Amino acid sequence: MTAKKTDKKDKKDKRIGLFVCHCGVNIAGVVDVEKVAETMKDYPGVSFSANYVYMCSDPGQQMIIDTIKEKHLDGIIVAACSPTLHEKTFQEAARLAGLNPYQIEIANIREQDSWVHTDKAKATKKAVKIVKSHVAKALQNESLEPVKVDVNRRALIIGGGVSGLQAALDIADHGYEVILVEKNPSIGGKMIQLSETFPTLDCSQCILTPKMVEVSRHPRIKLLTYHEVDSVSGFVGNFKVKIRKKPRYVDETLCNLCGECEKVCPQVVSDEFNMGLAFRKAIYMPFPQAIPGTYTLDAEHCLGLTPVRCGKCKDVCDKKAIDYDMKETIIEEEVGAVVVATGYDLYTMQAIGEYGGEKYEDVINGLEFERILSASGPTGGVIRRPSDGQVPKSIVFVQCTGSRDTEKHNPYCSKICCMYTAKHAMMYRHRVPDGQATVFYIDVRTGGKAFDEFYQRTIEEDRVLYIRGKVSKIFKEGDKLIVWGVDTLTGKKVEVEADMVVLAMAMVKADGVMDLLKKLKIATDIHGFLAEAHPKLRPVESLNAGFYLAGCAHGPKDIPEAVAQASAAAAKVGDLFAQKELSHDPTIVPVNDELCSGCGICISMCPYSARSLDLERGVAVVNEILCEGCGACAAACPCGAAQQRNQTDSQIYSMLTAMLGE
Amino acid sequence: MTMFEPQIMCFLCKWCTSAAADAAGTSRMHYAPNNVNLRVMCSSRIDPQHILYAFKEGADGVFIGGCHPGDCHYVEGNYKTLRRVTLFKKILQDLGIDPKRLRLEWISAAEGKKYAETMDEFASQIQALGPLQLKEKALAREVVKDE
Amino acid sequence: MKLHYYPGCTLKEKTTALDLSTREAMKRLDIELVEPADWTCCGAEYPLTEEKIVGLAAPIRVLRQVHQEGGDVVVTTCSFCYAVLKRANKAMQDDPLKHKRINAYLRDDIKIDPLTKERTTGFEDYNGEVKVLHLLEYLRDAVGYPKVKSRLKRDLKGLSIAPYYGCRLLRPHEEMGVDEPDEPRIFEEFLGAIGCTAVDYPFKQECCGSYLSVSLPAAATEASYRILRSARMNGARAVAVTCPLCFYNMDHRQDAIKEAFLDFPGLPVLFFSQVLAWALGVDKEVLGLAEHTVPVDDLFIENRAAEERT
Amino acid sequence: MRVKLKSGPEQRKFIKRIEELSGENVYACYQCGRCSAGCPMASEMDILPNQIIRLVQMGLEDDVLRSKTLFLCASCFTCQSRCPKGIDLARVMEAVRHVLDPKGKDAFGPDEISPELARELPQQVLVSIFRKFSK
Repeated sequence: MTAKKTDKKDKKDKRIGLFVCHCGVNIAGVVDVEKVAETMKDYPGVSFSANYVYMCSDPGQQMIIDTIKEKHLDGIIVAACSPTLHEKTFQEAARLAGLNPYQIEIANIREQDSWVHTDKAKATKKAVKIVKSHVAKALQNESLEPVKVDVNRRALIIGGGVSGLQAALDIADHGYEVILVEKNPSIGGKMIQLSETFPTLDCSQCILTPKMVEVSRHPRIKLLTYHEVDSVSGFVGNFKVKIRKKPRYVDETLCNLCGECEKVCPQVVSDEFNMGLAFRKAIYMPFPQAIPGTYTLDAEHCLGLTPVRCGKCKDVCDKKAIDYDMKETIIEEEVGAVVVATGYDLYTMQAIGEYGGEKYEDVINGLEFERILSASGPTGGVIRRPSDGQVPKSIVFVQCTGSRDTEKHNPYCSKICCMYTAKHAMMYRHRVPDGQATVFYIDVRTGGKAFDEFYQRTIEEDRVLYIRGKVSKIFKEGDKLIVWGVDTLTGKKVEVEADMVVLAMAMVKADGVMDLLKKLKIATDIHGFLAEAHPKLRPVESLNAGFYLAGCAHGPKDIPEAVAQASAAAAKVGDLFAQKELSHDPTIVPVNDELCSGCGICISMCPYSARSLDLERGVAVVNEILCEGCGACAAACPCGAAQQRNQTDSQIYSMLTAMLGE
Repeated sequence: MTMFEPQIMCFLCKWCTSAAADAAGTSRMHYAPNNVNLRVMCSSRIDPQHILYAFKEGADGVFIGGCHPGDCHYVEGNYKTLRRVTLFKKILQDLGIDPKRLRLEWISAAEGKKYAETMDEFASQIQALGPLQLKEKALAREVVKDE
Repeated sequence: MKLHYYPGCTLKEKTTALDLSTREAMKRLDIELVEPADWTCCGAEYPLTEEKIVGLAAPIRVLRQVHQEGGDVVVTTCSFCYAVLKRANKAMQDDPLKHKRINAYLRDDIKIDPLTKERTTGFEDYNGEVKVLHLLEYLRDAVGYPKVKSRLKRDLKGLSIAPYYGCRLLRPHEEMGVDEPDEPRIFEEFLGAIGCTAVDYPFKQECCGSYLSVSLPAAATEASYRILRSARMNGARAVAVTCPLCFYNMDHRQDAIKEAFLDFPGLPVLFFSQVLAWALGVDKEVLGLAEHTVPVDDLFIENRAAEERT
Repeated sequence: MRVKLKSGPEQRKFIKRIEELSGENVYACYQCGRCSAGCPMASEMDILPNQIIRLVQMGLEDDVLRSKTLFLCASCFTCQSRCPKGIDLARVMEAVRHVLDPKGKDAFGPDEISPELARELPQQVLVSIFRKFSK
């Protein structure tokens, strides 16, 4: 796995060739290229010096190839344009001549000299300095080979919501094996709880269940529900994963969903799938379309996993699927890439005391309202309020609840609330035509395909009253909820009586997975959402090589965005898996064991967790695959033990001397 | 008497400021030819020792160019640079080298113009400060005597 | 034990009920309240603009006196005094400029010994050493509810009281920090500890109109009405307050409230300290009940449990 | 009538003064109106609290200084406790009162209280109101 260093010659013996390019008149018009070549002829280390009109042309390259062979050059300098243009060209030419590409130096005398200066003498002098510095560097360059490592072409997806499902399907369809881990009894995530989806109002379950079925039947997807990822070790292409299988106490291969167990179970508990608005038994199926189709026994609420205590479910199970003796087990898997799609939570209503979400049953959050709207929900899709089952004649919707609040809550915009609130208000007006829907908002953000039209329709056709102002307080007086707000457009302080209030709670990081993320050492932003490797150019990759991001774990987004990101992450995994082996730039920063004092400063400098302390030997060690070669550690190392390959401190000093020393 | 021509040593990060220097060239923006450039992968590769060494070797001014905060190719290397440079300016002061001789700027790949203007501006600033005096250089030499 | 206590000007002149009941109650908890020597009015308002910081001189002078007398805690009952002293004290800790300027003002303060008439000057800087606590805070954090419970002499079971926080006790939360500004519990817990039922109602931290009582009486009347009405609707037999101005607005103003809002039948207003003293067995004669406009005698009945049953 | 907004340093002068006095960043306000929604006195005001900030942002000094609102703020800090941007509006109100003409008439002075009332009122309220509303 280490870089192979060949032909390590002492710098005194090295033979360097210099090729100065005219670039037509681009360089030669300002820089006296002949003088540069002439001056450098006798410079220490330079064995050959020439100039030519276009070095990048075929004859120019041929000249390089021939000269390397003829003069037995160990390194070359091409004084020409910026290395971003032709570094690869000349490296390839050198390679053809049998020279290691890391022995090529490009001296930029065009963009950073001839094109920006007019004084010929000064520009020529500067060109000489530039060339000298590269000679100084080249004398100490090592021949390097890219670091190579094999790739295990299997992907782990953490999270079985819509993002995880999409990523799993895409990667599996690329032809790679996928392990999908979901901690809940069924896949489906938050999306399966939703009623209709904006702006098309198609039913969320109807569009998601086919995907869920496809995942469960895909020959290359190993579906592990009611499992949790315990740890991931290793590095890109070569991860080892430990997965904890939680005991379901029901053998999913035997359960035929007859439902007899549920009927006899004496334990009634709050139903999470319905956001606590309904009840389920301790042995349950989260929802009818759950995948895998099996009952799960919730040990926390079961009277006791022994026939002595209850045992009713076991007695009625014809298939003998119930086994109280199931134990937690750990499964180990090896994968090459990990897609993190761990989703989000809603901000707790408790955090905003003045809205009374914890105190009043009829102050609910958006997801609870989704369940009320859902045809499969606790009210069968009839809008009834939780406290007494009455149909509310007035609903107030409060946007930006806990979002865009830098002071006490979350400073960011949760992005989807504007649209789902419009949808909520519209659905309510459709189902309760004489009901009054009032929305308090600060700004309405509808930047999506057909979003604004939907929002306009909510107001114009469904006659929802939008009031621009933030609600200060919600309290109960008698049977009514009183909402204190303001209309900043008219400057009126307003009070609205409501039968029910729906709070568009902020989307926040999923608390349940934070420990896992910490263990995986996946970088998060200050809000606990996953951090991308680059905000513009690498939006679906984690900073940690081999980890990819999908869905709301990365930040608030709507369904199409989550799906798009999942597909993008899958494509990136495909990129990785398409490589025969991983190769990595070898100009990294290794550790010189003899100099390293084990102080650990370099470890704190590394943004990629590529460095760690070998406690036994008391020295820092580097994972060459993870190191990106920024050199921050090299600058910080107090002992000089961390030296960047082909940009060592010694090389930098020599370059400085060459450029500045008269 | 000839005008004092300052020598300016520029450390440029590959991703932003060196690209900006190329962009200035592509747009044929002219600036004073007092600088020589050393390209590093990231501004955080620059050790304060390098800066001191440049002064010792005859630089009258040292310039460091990095990516704008938040845009670092290596996540936060530029913040590390900022911390080091801020601290190092204090040390320069103690060494008797005017901290104005060291300048850190964030110049993105798109800001060729800013690069060219900064080069001119810095060159005339250093010109106004005059050459780094031998006495100062001697001090610097003492600090890096074992190099 | 002895405890520094800053009554503030209103308690000495107008609202003696709060002062007397506080002293009596604390005696029952073996605490003797000591006033700092030579105290002045705190200024009632914490200066909110950066240029009017001279208003900090009075409260800091009081706190410095407590510090010089060896006190590390001073308790108050009036919410206004509490807010001013606590915020001024915090400014001495956190704001170097205010610290410097106020100490400069106060350095040449003159102290006259009451006996020898000797004048001293040249004071040391005050750095916010004293801890300013509201009595409710002191009971919760220093005395502890278990001790209060162990001293209870009367059973107040079934007495429903609406705690009224008002503005100054809780806000600004960043500086006062007694309790959550929107879901406070301290007053409820206190009432629970002394055996009452605390009534939950949505107006407990709404403003009573404060000093607008003087410039715009109608506004204070309406604000106070809304609070009293809400407390009543939620089953309170009385509202308990900590602040003399809240008391004034809700008790002394009640005739005006009834006149303006015909649906309102009236509701007694008490000081928290009166309820505490009563629960600890203090005679009702020393609770200052005569100061109330709305009669409260009905609430102070010896055998309350028996009375409630009939 | 169309209001002509001032520009340049002229426009910034008033805001700067208010920010200096109050220590608050007036431009942090994004006009959600939550201060007005919860203000116990808003129904008495001619200009809502959030509008006071808006007028300060726009540099409309005269409109702010003319407003009755300045003398209806009870400094109860309800707005402060709920502002999503952490602005202490009571401080802004006090700062605006501070820049009112120092030679002008007191908004509320001692003459307006009868001796009978003065005897009845708790001391703190007298100290309070004069500190807030008189010069």
